[in-house]
Amino acid sequence: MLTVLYFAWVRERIGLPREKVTTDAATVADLVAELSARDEAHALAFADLKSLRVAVDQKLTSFDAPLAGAREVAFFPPMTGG
Amino acid sequence: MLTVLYFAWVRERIGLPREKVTTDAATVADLVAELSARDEAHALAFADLKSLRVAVDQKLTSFDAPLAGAREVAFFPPMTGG
Amino acid sequence: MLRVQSEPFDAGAELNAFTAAATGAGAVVSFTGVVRGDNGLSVMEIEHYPGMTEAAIAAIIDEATARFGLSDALVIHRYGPLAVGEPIMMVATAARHRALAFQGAEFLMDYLKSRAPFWKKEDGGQWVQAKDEDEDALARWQD
Amino acid sequence: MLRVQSEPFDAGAELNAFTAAATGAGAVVSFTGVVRGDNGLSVMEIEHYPGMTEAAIAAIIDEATARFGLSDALVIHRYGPLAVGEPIMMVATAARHRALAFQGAEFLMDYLKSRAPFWKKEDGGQWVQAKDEDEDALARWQD
Repeated sequence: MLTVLYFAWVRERIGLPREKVTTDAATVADLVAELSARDEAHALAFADLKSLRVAVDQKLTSFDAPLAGAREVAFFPPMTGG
Repeated sequence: MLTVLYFAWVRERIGLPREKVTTDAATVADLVAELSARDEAHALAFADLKSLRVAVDQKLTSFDAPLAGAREVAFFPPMTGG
Repeated sequence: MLRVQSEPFDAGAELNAFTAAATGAGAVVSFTGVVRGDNGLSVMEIEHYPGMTEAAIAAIIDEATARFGLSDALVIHRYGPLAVGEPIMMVATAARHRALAFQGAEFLMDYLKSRAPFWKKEDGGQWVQAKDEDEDALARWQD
Repeated sequence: MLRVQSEPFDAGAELNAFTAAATGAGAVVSFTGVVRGDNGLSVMEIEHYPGMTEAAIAAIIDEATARFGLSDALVIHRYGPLAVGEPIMMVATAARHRALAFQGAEFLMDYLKSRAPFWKKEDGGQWVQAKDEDEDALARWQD
Protein backbone atom coordinates (compact mmCIF):
# COMPACT_ATOMS: atom_id res chain seq x y z
CA MET A 1 0.00 0.00 0.00
CA LEU A 2 1.43 3.28 -1.19
CA THR A 3 0.34 6.81 -0.26
CA VAL A 4 0.39 9.04 -3.34
CA LEU A 5 0.44 12.79 -2.72
CA TYR A 6 -0.29 15.62 -5.11
CA PHE A 7 0.63 19.28 -4.74
CA ALA A 8 -0.15 22.59 -6.44
CA TRP A 9 -1.78 22.30 -9.87
CA VAL A 10 -1.26 18.52 -9.91
CA ARG A 11 -3.49 18.32 -6.82
CA GLU A 12 -6.03 20.63 -8.46
CA ARG A 13 -6.16 18.64 -11.70
CA ILE A 14 -6.53 15.32 -9.94
CA GLY A 15 -8.95 16.78 -7.44
CA LEU A 16 -7.38 15.06 -4.44
CA PRO A 17 -4.47 15.91 -2.12
CA ARG A 18 -3.69 12.22 -1.58
CA GLU A 19 -4.86 8.72 -2.23
CA LYS A 20 -3.95 5.22 -1.12
CA VAL A 21 -2.86 3.00 -3.98
CA THR A 22 -2.33 -0.74 -4.10
CA THR A 23 0.19 -1.38 -6.81
CA ASP A 24 2.92 -3.69 -8.02
CA ALA A 25 4.52 -0.93 -10.06
CA ALA A 26 8.28 -1.45 -10.14
CA THR A 27 9.19 2.16 -10.88
CA VAL A 28 7.70 5.63 -10.63
CA ALA A 29 7.10 5.57 -14.39
CA ASP A 30 5.11 2.31 -14.04
CA LEU A 31 3.02 3.93 -11.28
CA VAL A 32 2.38 6.96 -13.49
CA ALA A 33 1.18 4.67 -16.29
CA GLU A 34 -1.19 2.88 -13.90
CA LEU A 35 -2.58 6.13 -12.49
CA SER A 36 -2.96 7.71 -15.94
CA ALA A 37 -5.10 4.75 -17.03
CA ARG A 38 -7.58 5.38 -14.20
CA ASP A 39 -9.43 8.41 -15.51
CA GLU A 40 -9.16 11.60 -17.48
CA ALA A 41 -8.16 13.70 -14.46
CA HIS A 42 -5.11 11.53 -13.78
CA ALA A 43 -4.30 11.29 -17.48
CA LEU A 44 -4.39 15.08 -17.78
CA ALA A 45 -2.26 15.62 -14.68
CA PHE A 46 0.42 13.25 -15.95
CA ALA A 47 0.25 14.30 -19.60
CA ASP A 48 3.57 16.15 -19.58
CA LEU A 49 6.14 14.52 -17.31
CA LYS A 50 8.72 17.20 -18.12
CA SER A 51 6.58 19.66 -16.17
CA LEU A 52 6.45 17.35 -13.14
CA ARG A 53 8.77 16.45 -10.31
CA VAL A 54 8.57 13.37 -8.11
CA ALA A 55 9.66 12.53 -4.57
CA VAL A 56 9.81 9.02 -3.16
CA ASP A 57 9.65 8.88 0.62
CA GLN A 58 10.18 12.65 0.68
CA LYS A 59 13.34 12.67 -1.41
CA LEU A 60 13.45 14.17 -4.91
CA THR A 61 14.16 11.50 -7.47
CA SER A 62 13.59 10.63 -11.12
CA PHE A 63 10.77 8.85 -12.91
CA ASP A 64 12.87 5.73 -13.40
CA ALA A 65 13.40 5.34 -9.64
CA PRO A 66 12.40 1.93 -8.20
CA LEU A 67 9.44 1.74 -5.82
CA ALA A 68 10.52 -1.36 -3.87
CA GLY A 69 9.92 -0.63 -0.19
CA ALA A 70 8.55 2.87 -0.86
CA ARG A 71 5.71 4.12 1.35
CA GLU A 72 5.04 7.57 -0.06
CA VAL A 73 5.26 9.00 -3.57
CA ALA A 74 4.55 12.66 -4.30
CA PHE A 75 3.98 14.41 -7.64
CA PHE A 76 4.21 18.16 -8.06
CA PRO A 77 5.35 20.93 -10.40
CA PRO A 78 8.84 22.47 -10.19
CA MET A 79 9.18 24.18 -6.84
CA THR A 80 8.83 27.93 -6.46
CA GLY A 81 9.91 28.64 -2.89
CA GLY A 82 12.17 31.33 -1.55
CA MET B 1 47.21 78.05 2.87
CA LEU B 2 46.60 74.30 2.89
CA THR B 3 45.18 72.18 5.70
CA VAL B 4 47.07 68.89 5.92
CA LEU B 5 45.35 66.05 7.78
CA TYR B 6 46.82 62.81 9.13
CA PHE B 7 44.96 59.67 10.15
CA ALA B 8 45.69 56.39 11.95
CA TRP B 9 49.40 55.58 12.30
CA VAL B 10 50.39 58.52 10.10
CA ARG B 11 48.78 60.81 12.67
CA GLU B 12 50.53 58.94 15.49
CA ARG B 13 53.97 59.15 13.84
CA ILE B 14 53.68 62.83 13.02
CA GLY B 15 52.12 63.54 16.41
CA LEU B 16 49.45 65.87 15.02
CA PRO B 17 45.98 65.30 13.56
CA ARG B 18 46.30 68.35 11.30
CA GLU B 19 48.47 71.33 10.48
CA LYS B 20 48.22 74.45 8.36
CA VAL B 21 50.89 74.62 5.67
CA THR B 22 51.92 77.48 3.45
CA THR B 23 53.37 75.96 0.32
CA ASP B 24 53.94 76.42 -3.38
CA ALA B 25 54.12 72.68 -3.97
CA ALA B 26 52.74 71.87 -7.40
CA THR B 27 51.85 68.25 -6.67
CA VAL B 28 51.20 65.98 -3.71
CA ALA B 29 54.65 64.49 -4.19
CA ASP B 30 56.22 67.96 -3.93
CA LEU B 31 54.28 68.58 -0.72
CA VAL B 32 55.48 65.25 0.69
CA ALA B 33 59.08 66.24 -0.08
CA GLU B 34 58.62 69.58 1.69
CA LEU B 35 57.01 68.01 4.74
CA SER B 36 59.59 65.21 4.94
CA ALA B 37 62.35 67.82 5.08
CA ARG B 38 60.81 69.42 8.18
CA ASP B 39 61.78 66.90 10.85
CA GLU B 40 62.34 63.26 11.61
CA ALA B 41 58.69 62.57 12.51
CA HIS B 42 57.51 63.73 9.09
CA ALA B 43 60.37 61.94 7.35
CA LEU B 44 59.49 58.72 9.11
CA ALA B 45 55.76 59.00 8.34
CA PHE B 46 56.47 59.54 4.66
CA ALA B 47 59.31 57.02 4.38
CA ASP B 48 57.29 54.45 2.42
CA LEU B 49 54.77 56.02 0.07
CA LYS B 50 53.53 52.62 -1.06
CA SER B 51 52.02 52.16 2.41
CA LEU B 52 50.23 55.52 2.20
CA ARG B 53 47.12 56.84 0.52
CA VAL B 54 46.29 60.47 -0.19
CA ALA B 55 43.08 62.44 -0.61
CA VAL B 56 42.92 65.97 -2.01
CA ASP B 57 39.79 67.88 -1.00
CA GLN B 58 38.35 64.62 0.33
CA LYS B 59 38.79 62.65 -2.87
CA LEU B 60 41.23 59.74 -3.12
CA THR B 61 43.93 60.52 -5.63
CA SER B 62 47.56 59.74 -6.48
CA PHE B 63 50.85 61.28 -5.38
CA ASP B 64 51.33 62.97 -8.73
CA ALA B 65 48.03 64.85 -8.42
CA PRO B 66 48.30 68.66 -8.82
CA LEU B 67 47.60 70.87 -5.80
CA ALA B 68 46.45 73.98 -7.67
CA GLY B 69 43.36 75.28 -5.88
CA ALA B 70 43.42 72.53 -3.26
CA ARG B 71 42.37 73.42 0.30
CA GLU B 72 42.76 70.13 2.13
CA VAL B 73 45.21 67.24 1.73
CA ALA B 74 44.99 64.10 3.86
CA PHE B 75 47.51 61.30 4.31
CA PHE B 76 46.60 57.92 5.76
CA PRO B 77 47.24 54.18 5.50
CA PRO B 78 45.07 51.89 3.33
CA MET B 79 41.54 51.92 4.70
CA THR B 80 40.20 49.11 6.84
CA GLY B 81 36.50 49.83 7.17
CA GLY B 82 33.55 47.49 6.89
CA MET C 1 18.08 26.28 12.66
CA LEU C 2 14.95 26.08 10.56
CA ARG C 3 11.32 26.94 10.99
CA VAL C 4 8.44 26.30 8.60
CA GLN C 5 5.36 28.13 9.79
CA SER C 6 2.16 29.86 8.71
CA GLU C 7 2.54 32.66 11.29
CA PRO C 8 4.27 35.92 10.37
CA PHE C 9 7.77 36.43 11.75
CA ASP C 10 9.79 39.50 12.70
CA ALA C 11 12.84 39.46 10.43
CA GLY C 12 14.63 42.15 12.45
CA ALA C 13 14.15 40.36 15.76
CA GLU C 14 15.29 37.10 14.14
CA LEU C 15 18.39 38.80 12.73
CA ASN C 16 19.28 40.26 16.13
CA ALA C 17 18.84 36.93 17.92
CA PHE C 18 20.88 35.17 15.22
CA THR C 19 23.69 37.74 15.38
CA ALA C 20 23.79 37.64 19.19
CA ALA C 21 24.13 33.84 19.12
CA ALA C 22 26.80 33.83 16.40
CA THR C 23 29.63 34.90 18.69
CA GLY C 24 32.97 35.08 16.99
CA ALA C 25 31.52 35.08 13.51
CA GLY C 26 32.30 38.63 12.44
CA ALA C 27 30.11 38.55 9.34
CA VAL C 28 26.34 38.05 9.22
CA VAL C 29 24.34 38.10 5.98
CA SER C 30 20.55 37.96 5.75
CA PHE C 31 18.11 37.65 2.90
CA THR C 32 14.42 38.47 3.27
CA GLY C 33 11.87 37.69 0.56
CA VAL C 34 8.82 39.93 0.54
CA VAL C 35 5.52 39.49 -1.36
CA ARG C 36 5.55 41.98 -4.26
CA GLY C 37 2.30 43.63 -5.27
CA ASP C 38 2.85 43.19 -9.01
CA ASN C 39 -0.15 43.35 -11.36
CA GLY C 40 -2.58 44.16 -8.59
CA LEU C 41 -1.67 41.06 -6.56
CA SER C 42 -3.01 41.32 -3.03
CA VAL C 43 -2.57 37.83 -1.58
CA MET C 44 -0.03 35.09 -2.26
CA GLU C 45 -0.81 31.55 -1.15
CA ILE C 46 2.06 29.18 -0.45
CA GLU C 47 1.52 25.44 -0.43
CA HIS C 48 4.15 23.09 0.95
CA TYR C 49 4.83 19.41 1.56
CA PRO C 50 4.94 18.95 5.35
CA GLY C 51 7.73 16.63 6.41
CA MET C 52 9.67 16.78 3.15
CA THR C 53 9.97 20.56 3.49
CA GLU C 54 11.77 20.32 6.81
CA ALA C 55 13.97 17.44 5.63
CA ALA C 56 14.93 19.24 2.42
CA ILE C 57 15.77 22.49 4.21
CA ALA C 58 17.78 20.67 6.89
CA ALA C 59 19.82 18.97 4.16
CA ILE C 60 20.39 22.29 2.36
CA ILE C 61 21.53 23.92 5.61
CA ASP C 62 23.92 21.07 6.37
CA GLU C 63 25.45 21.30 2.93
CA ALA C 64 25.83 25.10 3.09
CA THR C 65 27.34 24.91 6.58
CA ALA C 66 29.96 22.35 5.56
CA ARG C 67 30.74 23.93 2.20
CA PHE C 68 31.24 27.50 3.38
CA GLY C 69 32.37 26.86 6.95
CA LEU C 70 29.39 28.72 8.34
CA SER C 71 29.35 29.07 12.11
CA ASP C 72 25.56 29.23 11.98
CA ALA C 73 22.69 29.30 9.48
CA LEU C 74 18.99 30.06 9.77
CA VAL C 75 16.06 29.46 7.43
CA ILE C 76 12.50 30.57 8.17
CA HIS C 77 9.85 29.93 5.51
CA ARG C 78 6.15 30.59 5.71
CA TYR C 79 3.23 28.82 4.06
CA GLY C 80 -0.45 29.68 3.74
CA PRO C 81 -1.87 33.04 2.69
CA LEU C 82 0.49 36.04 2.72
CA ALA C 83 -0.42 39.66 2.12
CA VAL C 84 1.58 42.02 -0.12
CA GLY C 85 4.52 43.47 1.79
CA GLU C 86 4.77 40.56 4.23
CA PRO C 87 8.00 38.59 4.52
CA ILE C 88 7.70 35.17 2.85
CA MET C 89 10.96 33.79 4.17
CA MET C 90 14.38 34.67 5.43
CA VAL C 91 17.84 33.19 5.45
CA ALA C 92 20.73 34.22 7.66
CA THR C 93 24.34 33.03 7.65
CA ALA C 94 27.27 33.72 9.95
CA ALA C 95 30.93 33.19 9.10
CA ARG C 96 34.33 34.59 9.97
CA HIS C 97 34.64 36.45 6.69
CA ARG C 98 32.13 38.24 4.53
CA ALA C 99 32.74 36.32 1.31
CA LEU C 100 31.77 33.02 2.95
CA ALA C 101 28.70 34.49 4.65
CA PHE C 102 27.53 35.95 1.31
CA GLN C 103 28.21 32.74 -0.63
CA GLY C 104 26.47 30.64 2.01
CA ALA C 105 23.36 32.83 1.88
CA GLU C 106 23.25 32.80 -1.93
CA PHE C 107 23.71 29.02 -1.98
CA LEU C 108 20.86 28.56 0.52
CA MET C 109 18.60 30.83 -1.53
CA ASP C 110 19.38 29.13 -4.83
CA TYR C 111 18.61 25.71 -3.37
CA LEU C 112 15.52 26.82 -1.48
CA LYS C 113 14.08 28.35 -4.66
CA SER C 114 14.22 25.13 -6.65
CA ARG C 115 14.73 22.24 -4.23
CA ALA C 116 12.49 22.87 -1.23
CA PRO C 117 8.88 21.80 -1.81
CA PHE C 118 7.00 25.09 -1.82
CA TRP C 119 4.61 26.33 -4.50
CA LYS C 120 3.34 29.88 -4.85
CA LYS C 121 -0.14 30.72 -6.11
CA GLU C 122 -1.29 34.25 -6.94
CA ASP C 123 -4.71 35.39 -5.84
CA GLY C 124 -6.08 35.11 -9.37
CA GLY C 125 -5.56 31.36 -9.01
CA GLN C 126 -2.42 31.22 -11.17
CA TRP C 127 0.45 29.10 -9.95
CA VAL C 128 3.78 30.92 -10.16
CA GLN C 129 5.93 29.28 -12.83
CA ALA C 130 9.42 28.11 -11.99
CA LYS C 131 11.99 30.21 -13.84
CA ASP C 132 14.74 28.77 -15.98
CA GLU C 133 17.10 31.26 -14.37
CA ASP C 134 16.43 29.70 -10.96
CA GLU C 135 17.40 26.28 -12.26
CA ASP C 136 20.42 27.83 -14.00
CA ALA C 137 21.46 29.49 -10.74
CA LEU C 138 22.11 26.05 -9.26
CA ALA C 139 24.63 25.23 -11.97
CA ARG C 140 27.26 27.56 -10.55
CA TRP C 141 27.47 25.52 -7.33
CA GLN C 142 28.37 22.28 -9.13
CA ASP C 143 31.96 21.32 -8.63
CA MET D 1 20.56 56.43 3.07
CA LEU D 2 23.74 56.61 5.09
CA ARG D 3 24.66 57.25 8.67
CA VAL D 4 28.12 57.58 10.21
CA GLN D 5 27.84 57.60 13.98
CA SER D 6 29.58 56.68 17.21
CA GLU D 7 26.37 55.46 18.87
CA PRO D 8 25.37 51.79 18.70
CA PHE D 9 22.53 50.90 16.33
CA ASP D 10 19.90 48.16 16.31
CA ALA D 11 20.53 46.17 13.13
CA GLY D 12 17.21 44.32 13.37
CA ALA D 13 15.18 47.51 13.79
CA GLU D 14 17.10 49.08 10.88
CA LEU D 15 16.43 46.03 8.69
CA ASN D 16 12.71 46.14 9.48
CA ALA D 17 12.43 49.86 8.74
CA PHE D 18 14.41 49.41 5.51
CA THR D 19 12.26 46.48 4.37
CA ALA D 20 9.02 48.31 5.19
CA ALA D 21 10.15 51.30 3.11
CA ALA D 22 11.31 49.19 0.17
CA THR D 23 7.83 48.48 -1.16
CA GLY D 24 7.77 46.49 -4.33
CA ALA D 25 11.34 45.32 -3.98
CA GLY D 26 10.78 41.63 -3.21
CA ALA D 27 14.37 40.94 -2.20
CA VAL D 28 16.25 42.49 0.72
CA VAL D 29 19.83 41.57 1.63
CA SER D 30 21.68 42.77 4.72
CA PHE D 31 25.24 42.47 5.92
CA THR D 32 26.24 43.14 9.52
CA GLY D 33 29.87 43.33 10.61
CA VAL D 34 30.50 42.45 14.25
CA VAL D 35 33.66 42.96 16.36
CA ARG D 36 35.30 39.54 16.76
CA GLY D 37 37.04 38.76 20.04
CA ASP D 38 40.12 37.20 18.43
CA ASN D 39 43.34 36.94 20.43
CA GLY D 40 41.77 38.35 23.57
CA LEU D 41 40.65 41.55 21.86
CA SER D 42 38.15 43.41 24.02
CA VAL D 43 37.83 46.82 22.36
CA MET D 44 38.19 47.95 18.75
CA GLU D 45 38.69 51.64 18.02
CA ILE D 46 37.61 53.02 14.67
CA GLU D 47 39.00 56.30 13.37
CA HIS D 48 37.44 58.04 10.40
CA TYR D 49 37.79 61.16 8.26
CA PRO D 50 34.67 63.26 8.91
CA GLY D 51 33.31 64.76 5.71
CA MET D 52 35.19 62.52 3.34
CA THR D 53 33.60 59.45 4.94
CA GLU D 54 30.09 60.61 4.14
CA ALA D 55 31.05 61.75 0.63
CA ALA D 56 32.81 58.46 -0.15
CA ILE D 57 29.91 56.34 1.12
CA ALA D 58 27.35 58.46 -0.76
CA ALA D 59 29.33 57.93 -3.98
CA ILE D 60 29.57 54.16 -3.36
CA ILE D 61 25.81 53.96 -2.73
CA ASP D 62 25.05 55.93 -5.91
CA GLU D 63 27.24 53.64 -7.96
CA ALA D 64 25.75 50.46 -6.47
CA THR D 65 22.20 51.76 -6.96
CA ALA D 66 22.76 52.56 -10.63
CA ARG D 67 24.76 49.46 -11.39
CA PHE D 68 22.43 46.89 -9.83
CA GLY D 69 19.12 48.73 -10.20
CA LEU D 70 18.63 48.80 -6.45
CA SER D 71 15.36 50.30 -5.30
CA ASP D 72 17.04 51.29 -2.06
CA ALA D 73 20.35 50.98 -0.22
CA LEU D 74 21.42 51.66 3.35
CA VAL D 75 24.86 52.00 4.95
CA ILE D 76 25.40 52.57 8.67
CA HIS D 77 29.00 52.69 9.93
CA ARG D 78 30.19 53.41 13.44
CA TYR D 79 33.39 55.04 14.66
CA GLY D 80 34.98 55.36 18.09
CA PRO D 81 35.42 52.53 20.61
CA LEU D 82 33.44 49.32 20.03
CA ALA D 83 33.18 46.34 22.35
CA VAL D 84 33.49 42.73 21.19
CA GLY D 85 30.17 41.48 19.86
CA GLU D 86 28.91 44.94 18.90
CA PRO D 87 27.89 45.66 15.31
CA ILE D 88 30.51 47.80 13.53
CA MET D 89 28.43 48.53 10.49
CA MET D 90 25.62 47.30 8.32
CA VAL D 91 24.60 47.44 4.70
CA ALA D 92 21.16 46.69 3.28
CA THR D 93 20.02 46.53 -0.33
CA ALA D 94 16.59 46.10 -1.91
CA ALA D 95 15.91 44.98 -5.47
CA ARG D 96 13.28 43.17 -7.46
CA HIS D 97 15.34 40.01 -7.69
CA ARG D 98 17.66 38.31 -5.26
CA ALA D 99 20.75 38.18 -7.49
CA LEU D 100 20.82 41.97 -7.81
CA ALA D 101 20.23 42.53 -4.10
CA PHE D 102 23.10 40.14 -3.26
CA GLN D 103 25.45 41.67 -5.81
CA GLY D 104 24.61 45.17 -4.66
CA ALA D 105 25.38 44.30 -1.05
CA GLU D 106 28.67 42.59 -1.93
CA PHE D 107 29.70 45.52 -4.09
CA LEU D 108 28.94 47.97 -1.27
CA MET D 109 30.93 45.87 1.19
CA ASP D 110 33.93 45.49 -1.10
CA TYR D 111 34.09 49.24 -1.68
CA LEU D 112 33.46 50.18 1.94
CA LYS D 113 36.30 47.90 3.05
CA SER D 114 38.93 49.60 0.93
CA ARG D 115 37.57 52.94 -0.26
CA ALA D 116 35.79 54.54 2.70
CA PRO D 117 38.17 56.32 5.10
CA PHE D 118 37.95 54.19 8.24
CA TRP D 119 40.86 52.68 10.15
CA LYS D 120 40.59 50.00 12.82
CA LYS D 121 42.88 49.82 15.84
CA GLU D 122 42.96 46.89 18.24
CA ASP D 123 43.12 47.55 21.95
CA GLY D 124 46.78 46.59 22.09
CA GLY D 125 47.44 49.68 19.96
CA GLN D 126 47.98 47.79 16.71
CA TRP D 127 46.39 49.21 13.58
CA VAL D 128 44.58 46.53 11.58
CA GLN D 129 46.44 45.96 8.31
CA ALA D 130 44.59 46.19 5.02
CA LYS D 131 44.40 42.78 3.39
CA ASP D 132 45.49 42.09 -0.16
CA GLU D 133 42.33 40.02 -0.57
CA ASP D 134 40.22 43.10 0.11
CA GLU D 135 41.99 45.01 -2.64
CA ASP D 136 41.69 41.96 -4.91
CA ALA D 137 37.94 41.77 -4.18
CA LEU D 138 37.49 45.09 -5.98
CA ALA D 139 38.96 43.71 -9.18
CA ARG D 140 35.90 41.62 -9.95
CA TRP D 141 33.74 44.74 -10.27
CA GLN D 142 35.90 46.28 -12.99
CA ASP D 143 34.25 46.19 -16.38
